[in-house]
Amino acid sequence: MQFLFRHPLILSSIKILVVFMALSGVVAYLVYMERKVLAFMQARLGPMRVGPWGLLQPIADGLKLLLKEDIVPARADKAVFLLSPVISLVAAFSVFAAIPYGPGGWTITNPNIGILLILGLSSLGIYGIILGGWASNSHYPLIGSLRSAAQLVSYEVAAGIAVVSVLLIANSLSLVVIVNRQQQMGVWNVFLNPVAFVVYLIAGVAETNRNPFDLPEAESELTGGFHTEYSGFRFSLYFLAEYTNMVLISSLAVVLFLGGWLRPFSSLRWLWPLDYAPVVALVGAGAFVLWLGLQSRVRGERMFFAALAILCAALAGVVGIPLVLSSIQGVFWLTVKVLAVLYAFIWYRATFPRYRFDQLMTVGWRRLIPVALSSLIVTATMLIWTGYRVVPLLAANLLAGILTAWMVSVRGAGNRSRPTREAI
Amino acid sequence: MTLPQATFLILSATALLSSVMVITRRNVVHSAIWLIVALLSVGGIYLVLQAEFLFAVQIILYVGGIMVLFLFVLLLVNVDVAMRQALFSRQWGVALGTAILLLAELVYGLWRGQAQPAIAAAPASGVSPGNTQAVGMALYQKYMLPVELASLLLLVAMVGAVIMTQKRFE
Amino acid sequence: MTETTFLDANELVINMGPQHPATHGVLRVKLKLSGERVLGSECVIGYLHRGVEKIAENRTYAQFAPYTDRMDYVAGVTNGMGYCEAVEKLLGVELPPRAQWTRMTLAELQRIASHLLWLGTHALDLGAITPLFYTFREREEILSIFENYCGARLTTHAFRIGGLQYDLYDEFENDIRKFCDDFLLKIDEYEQLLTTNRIWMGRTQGVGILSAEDAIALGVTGPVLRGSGVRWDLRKAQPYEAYDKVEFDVPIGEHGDTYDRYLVRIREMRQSVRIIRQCLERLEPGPIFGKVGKVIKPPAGTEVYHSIEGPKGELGYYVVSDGTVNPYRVRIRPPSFVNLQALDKMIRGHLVADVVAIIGTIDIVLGEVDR
Amino acid sequence: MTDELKSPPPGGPAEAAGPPTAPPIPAVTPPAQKQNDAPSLKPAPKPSVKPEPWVSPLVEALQERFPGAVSDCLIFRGQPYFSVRGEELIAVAEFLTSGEGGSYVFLTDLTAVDYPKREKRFEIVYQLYSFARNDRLRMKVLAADGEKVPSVTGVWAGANWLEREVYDLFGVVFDGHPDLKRILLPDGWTGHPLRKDYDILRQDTAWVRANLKIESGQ
Repeated sequence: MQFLFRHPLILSSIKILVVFMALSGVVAYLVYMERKVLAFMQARLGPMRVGPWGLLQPIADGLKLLLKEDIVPARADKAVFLLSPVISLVAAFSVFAAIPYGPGGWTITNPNIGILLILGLSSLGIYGIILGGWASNSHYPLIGSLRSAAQLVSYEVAAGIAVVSVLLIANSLSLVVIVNRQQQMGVWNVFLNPVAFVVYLIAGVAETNRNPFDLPEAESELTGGFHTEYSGFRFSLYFLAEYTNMVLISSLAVVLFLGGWLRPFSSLRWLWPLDYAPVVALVGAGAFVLWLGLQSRVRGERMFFAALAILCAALAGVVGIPLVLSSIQGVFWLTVKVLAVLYAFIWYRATFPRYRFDQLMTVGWRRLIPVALSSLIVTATMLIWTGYRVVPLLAANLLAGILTAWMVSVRGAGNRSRPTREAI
Repeated sequence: MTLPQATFLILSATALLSSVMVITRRNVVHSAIWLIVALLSVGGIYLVLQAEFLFAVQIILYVGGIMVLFLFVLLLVNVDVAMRQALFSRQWGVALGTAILLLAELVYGLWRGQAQPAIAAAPASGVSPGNTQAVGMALYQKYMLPVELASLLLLVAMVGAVIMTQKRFE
Repeated sequence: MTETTFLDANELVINMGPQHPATHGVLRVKLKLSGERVLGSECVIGYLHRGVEKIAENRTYAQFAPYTDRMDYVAGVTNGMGYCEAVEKLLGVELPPRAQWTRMTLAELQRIASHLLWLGTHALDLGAITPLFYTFREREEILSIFENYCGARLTTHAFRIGGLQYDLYDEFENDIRKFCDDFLLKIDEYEQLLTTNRIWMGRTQGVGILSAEDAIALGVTGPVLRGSGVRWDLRKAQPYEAYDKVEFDVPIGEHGDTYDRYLVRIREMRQSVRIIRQCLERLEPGPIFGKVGKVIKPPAGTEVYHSIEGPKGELGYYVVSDGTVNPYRVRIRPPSFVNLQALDKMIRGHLVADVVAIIGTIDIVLGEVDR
Repeated sequence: MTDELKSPPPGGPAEAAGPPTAPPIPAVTPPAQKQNDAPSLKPAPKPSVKPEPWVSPLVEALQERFPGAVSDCLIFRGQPYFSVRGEELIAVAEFLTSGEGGSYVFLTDLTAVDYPKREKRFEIVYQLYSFARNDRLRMKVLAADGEKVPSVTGVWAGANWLEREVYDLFGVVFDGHPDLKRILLPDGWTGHPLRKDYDILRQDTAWVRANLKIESGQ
């Protein structure tokens, strides 16, 4: 028995299974979260019918998608058409093998080329989109997949350059080392190089085809974009892949820039009460759920919420055990940060209109890449010149970033013709 | 047979098979897909050889970058016309000769290689600094000049390509 | 787009619509493209043609009034108002002031509702999903006021030839005052989301420029004409009802692009609130029906053209009488139909994605284009 | 005009004056307005029931320039209209758009009325508007069935679709129209529904059967 658990294949398999299940759940409820957050921002309630407060909506949605007819267009390239969503999903999920969820054993694997592996694997997901759009043998999906390909390739450059400046600071490709380095420095990378963080975040939104960069699936122009012809189960695979990618981009942003699993101010010992945040959060969640239950007039709902509250309380009790608390610490903070970044993604969707394609390319090539490059050069220069010191790095980066951003925006502003006319 | 050996055999078989598929498919997009598979299996072989940096570069550059652009262009051109064209051109005799020549060269190399001592084992990886750093050192210190020259060449090609498309659109 | 390459820069024709999320109904636009750039276009309309003008000849004057609601089905009140006024003019009937002020109040509310629908869908076309829900929230309140007044929300048939069918309900003035007070704040909310949003400006500024000369030549009216810089509003130029007794401004644009038309409509909503408040001030008890006989029979051989400033532009009715109870001919001059003509002029040279923005900015309702 | 767009608080001065809770705008000069409101309650002067002859400098100018072309100059409810001979239509239209003729540069509407019993059964009606004079004018052209009417698209570009609509629904052919084809009805349709002899329940059954695969579109 002991041997079985020690064997790397067995242990990895168990970890993979756990991550896969957890991720599926997270993604399902991410959709719920998106719908709820959007709804609250838009003066409505969002899903309310399936389960109390629509909490069972993701399950209902999943069932519905599974039960729907899986249509393959008559003149589609059947094999490619069936394969494409799987490519997207596999690429999206496999990347999570290299994400460190916490210190110590909280990773499936920790390759020393971690970030390269992640960039490589996640770039495979584009094939699902390109081939799916092509195999549908239809105009709108094809345009959608072409746009998607062009967009992804363009923004990967900016994201890659932004990541490189983090690698310079960490002096390693391994994600675990990158996080540890942030602990050593005492600050998160976002405070060393905020410019790279902003560039990475924008490029990340673009890579996941989210507002305001959701051109590949812009429904007012291309109906559904690359997945127009997909339905049922295969559509749900694309859907899952997109949201998994969102989680991935957020997780990477957190690991690279926001200190990964680190507690805020992890270098300050006297802030130890923050270590009990998981317990507080669970108790708070339980109290909120209880309050919701008390508000409800439906008996079933009250019981459901009561059960949820009890569950929260029990979990809080378990987490309160010192040993559990210390081991759960990293995962908790990572989750909180990832959720915060995901919230930003949803927020953008509620706020921004959509870019036009040429504007999207302008933003990618003429704004983001110069800014990212300047940040990279400045970071490298400062590392050689002043070494690993926070204030010079931050100041130089901010200065260079603002300067470059100003230059590129001034340069790009004149290309719009908008003559003022004599009024009649 | 050890695990690495088995993996190697599977990967190389996949690479060979998909390479054949690349040149025999009528549909260019299918060819491209098989090419991606071939590149991936070659990447896998790198990984077996513990050259994980090379593996990552293979995936990011060839599979994730170049092949995407490749497909992008393929989707823009008229696939239907390509499918109706003859698959092989008439110079197949020359091609056959070249292939035989290459095969002979390979066999000769292998035969000669038997006598030589085995290739030195790849540097052990897994722990930092690993071979990524070694590659970096080699590229930017030992082979600095060739790398810079090559990048200059690529830059020239890129500028040329941009200028050519600009003229086209006038 | 499959058949050619961008590099070839060949012309190709694609169809936008008639079933397309951005055409706001069953509009079909044949686009001639070079790459993604529009070389020319042709609108194919008529999918919703019901022959409203033919129906008019087979109904009595009063019977036809409800049909007008179904043309521009998001602005039923103004449609009906235009028709009633045209027939009243034919008969030579004068309205009592209470009827006039009520009509103006409801018509301006309808203008706001129509502009709100436009704003929401236009923003949605450009990818901003949130304004839609905000605008529908306020539109809902207007529709509730309509419902309370006449029992219907969209196809209101609110007015009758010669006046009003119903007097106002008790809370009418309070409802509207409250709506006006809230609404001004809500407009600020929409503007916060869009007006200075860089993406919004990028998508609309310099897009779909229509010069004032072109606009006049093509017969364009309403906010599209004003967006091109022509300060012309029928409520000012040829006042009907009692628009000459209220104060309001006519906002205009200076560039004639999509952004200016957006600003014009936003400002028009504020002006409408201003008009509504003045109307409520003047609303006094009194008769609500003018002197109209039971049977409407305008004198034979007479004809009249009357137009009002509908939310989308000049909505005209040309009514010819032959002395019978049925109109001999009712010609409806639909603003959407004429404005849509300018689409080709506006989209030439733009990208396909701009077509979506420009169709939205013309603010067409296919029920009115096709009638 | 441009200040409208630039003024910081968008909207009129009255709105900008205070928060929305401020008292509503006072009515505009109430005493004077009251008088205007009042007469409508009294019995209005008996409205005229017949169009009257229209006398104006414009009519005189038209008759002087185009002798015999302009006829039936009438006015009803303050709306003047006149008929013009088809041959002189373009010349008259060009004159009307010029500054001398009142610069009726805006073609509001173009439609037709069918009088099947008359010799020239179609009355093509042009609703014109002049920004300079803030005035409307109605011009009519009479046309028999099959007679061609010159297209005014060269004078008012907006006439394009309007003429197509008249062609579609009345079957009046416009000479010189750039793209005269049906606009509201399907291309293959036979008949012109707004003619008086086209019954309201009639339809092109052959077309409906061939294209919609149903027996009747009613």
